[in-house]
Amino acid sequence: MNTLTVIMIVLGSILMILAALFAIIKKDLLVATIATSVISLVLSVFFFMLQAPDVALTEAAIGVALTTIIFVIAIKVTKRNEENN
Amino acid sequence: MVADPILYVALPLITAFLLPLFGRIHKELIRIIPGFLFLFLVYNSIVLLTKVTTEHQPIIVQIAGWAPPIGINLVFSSFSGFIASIISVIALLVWIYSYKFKKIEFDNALKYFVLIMLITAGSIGVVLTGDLFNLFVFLEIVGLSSYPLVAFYRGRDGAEAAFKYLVIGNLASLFILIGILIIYSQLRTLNMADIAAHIGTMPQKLKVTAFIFLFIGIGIEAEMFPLNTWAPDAYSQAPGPIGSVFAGMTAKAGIYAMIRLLYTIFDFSSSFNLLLVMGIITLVVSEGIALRQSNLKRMLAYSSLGQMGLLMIAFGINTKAAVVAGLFIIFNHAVIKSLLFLSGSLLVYNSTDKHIKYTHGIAKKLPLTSLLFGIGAFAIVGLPPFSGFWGKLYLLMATADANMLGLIALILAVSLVEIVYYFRVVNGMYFKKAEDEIEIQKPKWNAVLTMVILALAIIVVGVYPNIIKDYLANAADTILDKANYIHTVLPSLAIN
Amino acid sequence: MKKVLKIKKSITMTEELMQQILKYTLYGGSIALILIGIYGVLMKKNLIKILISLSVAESGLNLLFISVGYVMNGTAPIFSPAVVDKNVLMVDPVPQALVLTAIVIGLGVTALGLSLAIRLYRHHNTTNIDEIRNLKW
Amino acid sequence: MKKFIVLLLVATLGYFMLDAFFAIDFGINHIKDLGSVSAQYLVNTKVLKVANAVTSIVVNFRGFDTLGEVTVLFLASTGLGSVLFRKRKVHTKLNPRRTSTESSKILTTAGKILFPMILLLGAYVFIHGHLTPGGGFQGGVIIATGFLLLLVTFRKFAVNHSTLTWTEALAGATFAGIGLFGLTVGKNFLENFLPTGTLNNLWSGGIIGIIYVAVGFKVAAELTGILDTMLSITVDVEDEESTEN
Repeated sequence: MNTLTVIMIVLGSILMILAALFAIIKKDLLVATIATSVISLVLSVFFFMLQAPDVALTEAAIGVALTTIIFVIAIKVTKRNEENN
Repeated sequence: MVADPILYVALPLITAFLLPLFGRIHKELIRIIPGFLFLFLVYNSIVLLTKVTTEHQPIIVQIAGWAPPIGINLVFSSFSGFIASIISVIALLVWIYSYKFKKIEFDNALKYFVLIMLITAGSIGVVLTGDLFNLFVFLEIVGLSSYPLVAFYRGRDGAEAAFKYLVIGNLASLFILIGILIIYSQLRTLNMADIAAHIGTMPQKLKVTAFIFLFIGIGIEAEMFPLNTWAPDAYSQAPGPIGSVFAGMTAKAGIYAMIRLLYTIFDFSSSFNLLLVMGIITLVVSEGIALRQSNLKRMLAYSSLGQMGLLMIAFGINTKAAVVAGLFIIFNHAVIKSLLFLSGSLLVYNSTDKHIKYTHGIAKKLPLTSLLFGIGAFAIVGLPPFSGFWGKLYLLMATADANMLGLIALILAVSLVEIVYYFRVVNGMYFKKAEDEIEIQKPKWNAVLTMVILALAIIVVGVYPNIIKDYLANAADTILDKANYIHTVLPSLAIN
Repeated sequence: MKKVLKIKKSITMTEELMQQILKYTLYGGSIALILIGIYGVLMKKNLIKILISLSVAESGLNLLFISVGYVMNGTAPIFSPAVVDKNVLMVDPVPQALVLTAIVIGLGVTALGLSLAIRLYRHHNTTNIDEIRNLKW
Repeated sequence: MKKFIVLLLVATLGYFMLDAFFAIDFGINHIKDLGSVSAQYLVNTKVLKVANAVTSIVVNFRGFDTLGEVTVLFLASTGLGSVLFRKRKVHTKLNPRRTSTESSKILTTAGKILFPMILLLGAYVFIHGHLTPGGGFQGGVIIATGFLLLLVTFRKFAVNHSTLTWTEALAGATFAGIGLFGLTVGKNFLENFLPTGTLNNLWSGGIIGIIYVAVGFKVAAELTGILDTMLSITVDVEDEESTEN
């Protein structure tokens, strides 16, 4: 663990929280889905830095790719925008 | 033939995986093979229960051959074995009841039986496992097989109820995982006995936080108020037999996990009072709502939640007599509620909104089903010749022993409420004239067989309560004796 | 690259400082994710948005697990030929195995939830729970 | 009003969680004590001749969890089919995806080249699960993404459901069956009964490698099934209403 890694983790955390807020606030579901995949991407890098390569691989394959894909398919057959009432 | 606790989980899983292939060989196999499986599970229960009662020693299974703190273990004690046996018997009865589902075609029948097998395996897994994370995995199996079952029929609000259940169930698993993580961060172990032995070394703050998270998470599964809003929808939207699956299996798994949490894992004395208070609230609120229901299935669902409240009260009192009463109520709830759900769903079979008015005057058209529903109703209220009476009597006696006189009055008052709404239905069935003409569904022989078996069990246990009471006293000892549990699972551990 | 090395040399942190910074960033960040997710689940009206919030909360929980299992300066728990005979410090492998399980279970739940959302959309032509609400929520 | 209550609830939850977790030490070496469970795992991983400790935990020490995990995926795919379709064949015919035009030349060529490579990568990941990071789950997911590539690129490509069912059933039964076979030779469920070989060799770890390959096949088949089911959803098909009991 060196200084550079620590700085990257701090910056990554900020990015991750911003992406999470973005995912909750944005009305466009497709954008929200992409934001969750950004969270997964950051997490995947984190897991690698925290010496968990197995989990990093799983998160990259499942969190970044598959979950995003099934969300996109579901949004495609339903509505793209979250409507207000 | 062999009998082993591991077969409770391993066999349903392997059968469920292979069932699609059996379906390709012959279509009828998908109905028959689950029956053989459940029959074997009942046989397994009988053999293992006899073994446990004669040897007075729980059976410990070490999975993958590693001794408990390292590997996952299963514990078949007279307590967990009792609940596992109830679950397998209910599974067999549900199979008999749904064997002749003519309305659903091959593809759906296949999925239905796969889901029933896996929900059985999951519930028994929750009950038998000795590992906290493994408990979470089995709770997820129970959850993921319940959601499609709730949404099994179209044209109703099944999908909505299932979605609601999924979201709440997922929050529950989130809370359980946070609790597990806090415990793991301090004790670095996941085995329940190991945790129980070392829980005293945890800092008080972390212990309380972990307990709260686990209590909320498992409270959702055990249908505790106010976390049980999913339950009435799930019960009333699911196909008829699934109501008895929920009452007889998943609710039992939930209350089992709650008992383990309070009696084995944690060592707070105030946690029992918390459970007692939650139980009282659950009981009063659920029975109050049940009184106002016009939908028969929802009424049964709320009444079932009330029974769960009664169970929480019994286990919250925390004396031996109360625990015995609680175990008796577990038995009653599984058997009587199954009978009520099965016969009740036949009474309102063809109506869309399941309104109680459709049961008016139905006793003339469906005499046997009405009689069986009546037996169930009298039993759950707690009238003498049936088993429900003894459950309530033991609970009242235990309450009196614990000097909680207010609680006695409360339980009696709630029983009065139960009498009112059940008698309203039974009275309508026998003495009111039918308002709307609605097509009557005659029960098939297999449905009748299931219900008659359940009714016989209610009457036999009601007349001779001692046939299970001695056994339950034995099981209550295993719940209360925490040191013995730790010692049997971890013989090498020195208990301080 | 040279510049990076220069920065690295100019701000070298002590071990304790790094440990503290990592602790508060990782624990705080993942708890923030969990809270944002739970807030979304409770507040949002859109079926798919609720599932998105759940997956955000799950991601936070996974990070929390791995953080708890981390050991400063430990290596990945793999006995590759290079480290097999040496006595190296390794991170805790158990949380990693648990997270592996949790991620896969999360995928299953998400897929099932989305299929329910799609079916509700087909019945009611909306994904807003206020407009679906036949049952009492 | 609701927003206020929810915010209050989340804030309380946040307070409790932060309070608890900031009291937990970060990064200290808790595996020092040889008696601790994690230390035992690391020691016994070497005994099993498995290089990757996570794999040995996932497949052997806590293999029961993994069996449950595979079941969860199986349930997800079964549940998806049960929730979404009543009559699968009717829906497939009406699917607009199958009738639309071919993809561009670039996409199809790239797909043809990439698909075998993705398959190879996935197979490599799950065959070497006990040696390098990765394993059945990761490899299975990679293979499923390969099939996803085919599904979106070649619009006429249809997954053979019969093959999927067979793979799913046999792979799952292999996992549980290996476990049960242990019982017949006098060992425990899921206990290793094969010779363990030498560390860092492809043929090492006894049944662990075999189980992870089975898991890989199962996960790949399950996820391909889920993706195929979700891709063949159509919006405009009406559900038949029924009021069965």
